[in-house]
Amino acid sequence: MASFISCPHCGIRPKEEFTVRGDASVIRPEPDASDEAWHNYVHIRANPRGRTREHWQHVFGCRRFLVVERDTVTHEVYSVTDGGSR
Amino acid sequence: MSFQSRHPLEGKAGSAVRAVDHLEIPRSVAIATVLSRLSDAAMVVAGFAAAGDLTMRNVAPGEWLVLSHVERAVNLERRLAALLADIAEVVDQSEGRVLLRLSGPNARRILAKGVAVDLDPSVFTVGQSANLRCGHIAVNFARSGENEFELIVFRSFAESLFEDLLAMGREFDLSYGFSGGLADQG
Amino acid sequence: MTAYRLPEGGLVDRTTSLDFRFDGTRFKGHPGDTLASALLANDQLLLARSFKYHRPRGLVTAGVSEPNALVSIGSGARTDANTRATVAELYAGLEARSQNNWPSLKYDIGALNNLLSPFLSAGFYYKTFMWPAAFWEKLYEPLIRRAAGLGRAVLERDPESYEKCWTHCDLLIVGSGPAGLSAALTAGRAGLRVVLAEQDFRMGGALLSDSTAIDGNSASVFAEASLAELATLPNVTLMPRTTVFGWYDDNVFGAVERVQKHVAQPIAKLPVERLWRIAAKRALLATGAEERPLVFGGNDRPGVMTASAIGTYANRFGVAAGKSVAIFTNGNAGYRTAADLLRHGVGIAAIIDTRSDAPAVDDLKDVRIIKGAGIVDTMGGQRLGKLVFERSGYEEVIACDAIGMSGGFNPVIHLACQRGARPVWSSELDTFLAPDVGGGLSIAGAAAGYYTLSACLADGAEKAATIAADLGFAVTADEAPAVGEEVDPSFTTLWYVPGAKSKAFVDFQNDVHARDLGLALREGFGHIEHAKRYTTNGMATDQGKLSGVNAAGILAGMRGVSPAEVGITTFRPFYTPVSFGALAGTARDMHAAPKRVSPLHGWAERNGAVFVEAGLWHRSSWFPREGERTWRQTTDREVLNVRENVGLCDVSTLGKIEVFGTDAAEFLNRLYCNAMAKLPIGKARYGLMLREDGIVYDDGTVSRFGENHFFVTTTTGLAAGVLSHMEYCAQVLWPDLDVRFTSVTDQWAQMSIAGPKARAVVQAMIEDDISNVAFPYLSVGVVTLKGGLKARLFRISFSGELAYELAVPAGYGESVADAVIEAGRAHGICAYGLEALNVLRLEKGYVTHAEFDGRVTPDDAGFGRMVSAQKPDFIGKRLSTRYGLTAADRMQMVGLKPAEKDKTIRAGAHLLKDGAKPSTINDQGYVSSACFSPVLGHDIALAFLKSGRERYGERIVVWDRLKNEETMAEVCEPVFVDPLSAKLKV
Amino acid sequence: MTFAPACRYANVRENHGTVKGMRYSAFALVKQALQGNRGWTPAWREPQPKPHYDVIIVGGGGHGLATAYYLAKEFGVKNIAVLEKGYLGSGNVGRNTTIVRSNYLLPGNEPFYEFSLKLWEGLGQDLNYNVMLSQRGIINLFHSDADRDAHIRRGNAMWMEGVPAELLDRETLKKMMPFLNFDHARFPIMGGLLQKRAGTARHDAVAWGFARGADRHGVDLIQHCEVTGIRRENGVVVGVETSRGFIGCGKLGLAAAGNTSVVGQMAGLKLPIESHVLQAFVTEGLKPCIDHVITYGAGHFYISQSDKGGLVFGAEIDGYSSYAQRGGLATVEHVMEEGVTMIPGLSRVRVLRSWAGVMDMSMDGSPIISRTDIDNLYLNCGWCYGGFKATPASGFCFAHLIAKGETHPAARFLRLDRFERGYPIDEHGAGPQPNLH
Repeated sequence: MASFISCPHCGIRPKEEFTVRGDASVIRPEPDASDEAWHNYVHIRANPRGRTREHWQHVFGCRRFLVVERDTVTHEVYSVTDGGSR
Repeated sequence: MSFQSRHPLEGKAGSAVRAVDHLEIPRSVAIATVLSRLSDAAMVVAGFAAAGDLTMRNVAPGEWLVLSHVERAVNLERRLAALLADIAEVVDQSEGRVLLRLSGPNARRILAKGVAVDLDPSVFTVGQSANLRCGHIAVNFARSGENEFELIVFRSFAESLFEDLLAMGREFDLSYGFSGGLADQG
Repeated sequence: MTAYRLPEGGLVDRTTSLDFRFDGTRFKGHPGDTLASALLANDQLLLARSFKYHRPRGLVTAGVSEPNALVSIGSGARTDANTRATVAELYAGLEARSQNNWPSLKYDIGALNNLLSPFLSAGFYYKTFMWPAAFWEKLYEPLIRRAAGLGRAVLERDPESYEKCWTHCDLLIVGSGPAGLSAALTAGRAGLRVVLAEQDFRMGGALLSDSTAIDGNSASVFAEASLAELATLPNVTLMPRTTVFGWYDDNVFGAVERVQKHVAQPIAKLPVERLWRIAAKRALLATGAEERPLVFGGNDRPGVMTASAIGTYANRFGVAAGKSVAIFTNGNAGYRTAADLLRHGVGIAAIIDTRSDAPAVDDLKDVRIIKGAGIVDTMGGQRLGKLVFERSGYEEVIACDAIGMSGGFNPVIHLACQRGARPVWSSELDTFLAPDVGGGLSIAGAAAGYYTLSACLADGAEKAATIAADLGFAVTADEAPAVGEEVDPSFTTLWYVPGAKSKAFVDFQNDVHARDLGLALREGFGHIEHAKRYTTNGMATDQGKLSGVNAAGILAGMRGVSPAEVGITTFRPFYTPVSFGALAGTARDMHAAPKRVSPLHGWAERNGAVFVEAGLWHRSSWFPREGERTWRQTTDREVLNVRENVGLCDVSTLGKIEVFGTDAAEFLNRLYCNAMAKLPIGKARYGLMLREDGIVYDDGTVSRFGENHFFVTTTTGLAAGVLSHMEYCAQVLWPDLDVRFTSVTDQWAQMSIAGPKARAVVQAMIEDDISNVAFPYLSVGVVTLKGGLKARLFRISFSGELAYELAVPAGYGESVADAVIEAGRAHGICAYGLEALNVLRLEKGYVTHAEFDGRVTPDDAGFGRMVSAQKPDFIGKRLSTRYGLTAADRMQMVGLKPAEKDKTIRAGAHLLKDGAKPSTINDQGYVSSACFSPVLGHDIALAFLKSGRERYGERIVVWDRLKNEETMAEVCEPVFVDPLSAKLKV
Repeated sequence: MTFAPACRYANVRENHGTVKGMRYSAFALVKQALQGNRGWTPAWREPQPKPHYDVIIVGGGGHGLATAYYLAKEFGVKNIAVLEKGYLGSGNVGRNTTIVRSNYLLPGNEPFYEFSLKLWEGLGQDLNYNVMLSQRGIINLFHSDADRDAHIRRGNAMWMEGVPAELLDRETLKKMMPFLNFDHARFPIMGGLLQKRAGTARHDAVAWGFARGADRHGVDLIQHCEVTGIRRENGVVVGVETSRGFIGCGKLGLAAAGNTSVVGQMAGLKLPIESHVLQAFVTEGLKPCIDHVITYGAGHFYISQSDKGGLVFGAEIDGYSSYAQRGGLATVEHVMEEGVTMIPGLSRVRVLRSWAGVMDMSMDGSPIISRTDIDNLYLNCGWCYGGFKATPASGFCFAHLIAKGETHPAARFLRLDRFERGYPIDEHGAGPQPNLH
């Protein structure tokens, strides 16, 4: 992982100001979705070798959940966006 | 009955001699959190501007810390609530936050021991503020002058941050002491 | 003057003498010396014993790659073990001791291992010590362990301090030799923020020991002038004694500055070491190159060094490595060392050149030069006396007391290859170079394979200019300094000198010799990583700085392939070893983590509290009074007093969150598993929060102060976690909900006033009517304390008694708490702490995280009916219906009472059916919490028991094998006091 | 002078492909020593892959090699290959902190790890290879009442399985380990839980011992052979595409921890796994000073001293998914902070090297040894940071499953479908968020 994350609200900050919540590509299913959809949402992860999207919260800064798109091999960060602005 | 507010660093005697690098503990600062919908943020900022005399610290989208060094907490809360009625919530944090002011020629070097952001004045400018991490502790951090910085910390962490800052400043014989009058009487 | 100190020359201050000791013997050196140069000057060549064979060892290098000369410096708690004498800056009073020998460095019993070496071949321990099996633990392993390690760690509390710092720059230059200095000049003059880090105490790198002239002066004069100019530039920071040890993502470099490792008495206000995290837009490695040792028979005898080390000792420190020095070389660089020594008046025994076609050298006419030859053995006891060389089948012995090995060069590419980039083989330079690692980091000078001084100076300037231009700085071209006659650095690689008559070492410290590598290959460990792990080559404290490339070359030769195919083992941090202290900084002992202090801390102190760590918080645990000798006595008294009178407990540490918004009710309804939407204004409700997998996450109370204004509390331990979870839900899951919240944990001092007389005490404090009618159970509201202070009052209870939680702005907490105690004095009020709180809640069957341990469902804990079936959605709803989470044989919370009143039940004990044998299959559950109930006069417990709610009345064995206790207990409902909760509602 | 490369080693490669490994004994050692150690034969062959194997194991790390060994030795499977994309033992078995223990809390884990420890105790003899098991004991320190109760619960769970455990009080610990921070600790040490039979083993030797053992039983160990695809016919696995061509198989076992998701995806498996990075460290060699394995209870720090003298210690995972074998400086600092806090005297000890492994973090923090929905495809993954100690039992139970088609009793809870069915084995009670385990 990169040493810094460029928070869209706070600027460039060390990774230690953030905590990671996990895969941002899984979307919480509707309440009446299938059991499998719910199982997949909670337990199954694509875990790609390469580009991935994760939720990181800037806990020491703005406390916003951010979507960090990055590479799991090179640790390069491609983009950081606010996780609430879908 | 009459109740007194006690500063969490009360009892720290202060340095005998004030050094060029100094950590000031203002006794009483009114601080409030202002929360708004993201869509109302611009109106809130306009409201602050209209008030004219408020120090506001941008914390997050739709969230600010508002400071007053002259007003009492209840007054600040009341005034803000009136000013921002219907567009924001105001939460008094005056008792929950502690402000420390570090100044002096070595302030940057002292703070670089705890703060990861680049403190070069061209990068972190006078008047700029941010929530960030100082050592292990979360603070709201602001540059109030070329060589002057303000740190606002959660009350329960105040003693730890204070001790950390003194340790960071030991190399430069950092002095410290309270400023301002006694806290208001509620 | 000491025996081997040259009459003149060098950069040491000969006007001052420094006294120091090695193994108790007093020596003298000068400021500017390293411990190694000073010892060498005093003819103390024997410095250490090797790890495996305890062979006598002296210096091999004059720098960080030193594998042999490891000593302990300092004494007592200030001891630094395994310090390389070659980089230890000499100071007056320095005390050093040799390591890994017994009884003494000179006469070391361990040297017997050397005789046994045929039996101790690489990997021998994997093949033996297995018979008889019992001997391994009793005999073999203790023997192996006793032989472990070199230095001795004192493991006493370190009296020194350490600290950490951040710094930011446009360009970090690592290394202040010719390339680094010229880069710094170029970048500094262009206006970049430059940090120039140098591991040595004196900046200048190879310039300090290079005899080539620059601008007509010595190279060290050029270095001094350059540094003087850099010191005047405000945008340049010079950092001597600073080792950059690691390259991390985003061009963050870890570096350690030895602030006071070179002083006898450190100044208290300064750290001894300082960790720097250097965030650099760009970095330039100007880390130079290591000279390769040659692998030949007897190459470890004290007196055999790299030629460049011998040159450095002479040129920089004014010390002769010997009186009669032989040079063993496969290139031209060795001739320069010979010339330097001659100029210093040191005799050259011979130059032995492995090349038959070595070019003639004019200025060494009087020196015997033997071409096409190789050293096959050395002789001498603890100092070299003779060498044996072989040429065309003939051997000859030459007397000499030092050998300079010059085997070519290996660029120092460690940092560039720490993040996964594999070094690439250069067949042109016969060594490994760093690959292109991207724009953030460039390499200049010898580290990039430019071995001449002029090329290094030019390369440094050029690379810096490119970086400056990239970053948008204008660069003016400076005239390159004029460099005098230079050595052609070319060499003809020789990985291993054939015909060795004794061991030819590759890794000196770990005693890995060439044949070990052959054995590894023969046994199938020919992959470079296998060979390393099997022979331990490159695993010593120098991490293969000298041995890595040679091992690759030797293996390549043995396998009949190019070193490119063999590769080299992985470089990882740290470039050189870094102390725990430097990396830990100030975060140690009581400052290991921040301490959180309750606003009522001072009040608790005044009331005699004993405090306990609860996460980061310090909480009051019990309040002993005179005559009470144990915590139990105190706690029993506090509990009974709450049950009979009234008590005051600090609950300020609970997480407190203010929630606003038109959708606040809906938000909380989705957040908690029980219904929250219809909570009336002015009321509080217990709330249970699940994780998405249906397991209980946290519990707390939800209070409603307005249509769109709620106030929720969390447990102390999960305050931060719950806030984050709420933020996740609000920002990510349901961004369309109009809800906002902020933590006010620190804003409020909160005290629980509990007991039958609580109302009387609280009423005495406040203006508002809090009669049971006006303010019934679970009421909340804003009240006014007498005198006018606004406060919040919650009629909630964690004790089962009539209770109020009074919240006042934090600063007023102590003052108000004092007043409560005063007001309660007539009612017999006492302060009570966490211990009593725990007993009170257990008696009532209330749960904490001892019960909610992250594996428990609401139904397990008896809250099944609280989970809303009506709500379409809440966090955890869907997965809580999984088969395994609803199975009938799940462990359910029950109460336990000992069958005999005086028997103890302890938390952590497990449960067994009466008569059942202990086994994992027979395990029926466990005790989650237990205490002595002063009300009931016996122990009580909460436990989780398989199908527990069907088993009330059953007698069960409480099995605590750790304490060797078995107690018969009765399973009961998990409520011991006031099962109908009558006391809450009066 | 010319340098003739390796003429004296020329015999090395001649019959590398066929020669049968020799037995190690004291006699062999003496004999070889007297003959200049020239007669040692390769520890394993370097065979060419055959077109078809009855069982292929993907992954030549500890677990894959152990699986092959037990398949051949215990379950009589004859025609086995292990495919390794790098060199044998190049994964996490070569970069861990070498701790071996069976001090678990939950019934899903404790019997399995105890089975593993029992296998460890006879492993050197069984393999005829000294894996240097050192049963020096592990002590888990605790720092609060709640922490103590949790350790008592765990200790009693161990005893339920017949595994001895001891509760040590502060005074006992003070005598045993005076170097711990008893006087100025932010989180004071209250006591510890001791498992005497726990300890360490020489990690590389474990890989090599299993490799050599498997080879002696006829297993083909094929290095530098990367699996690039899994071929199915009619839904059934029939073989693997590799960097060295297609290799057919009857059954396919995946033991590619760290890369499980990548390999699993070749067969369309959707897995409850995230790959995380875990760092570990070693100091310069020191004379023996720490006798036990010690874990810090107020953080995540564990330390022991290797037989060579280096203090080997480690951390918690960096916390984000990564396939890069490197971690961040902040974690490094945090580990050292905890180390110095636990043992103040470490302050002046110097750390030599840090490294990082890629961990298969499962959603409940416990491993998976399981059949899959795809016929002939078996899965061994999710070891989190506990894989090393599990090596023998993992191999044994996986071999049992592959050979017999049924789960070994010790691994009966480690099923892949436990998440859907609601039977997580959540040792830390952290829920389905891998970075919290």
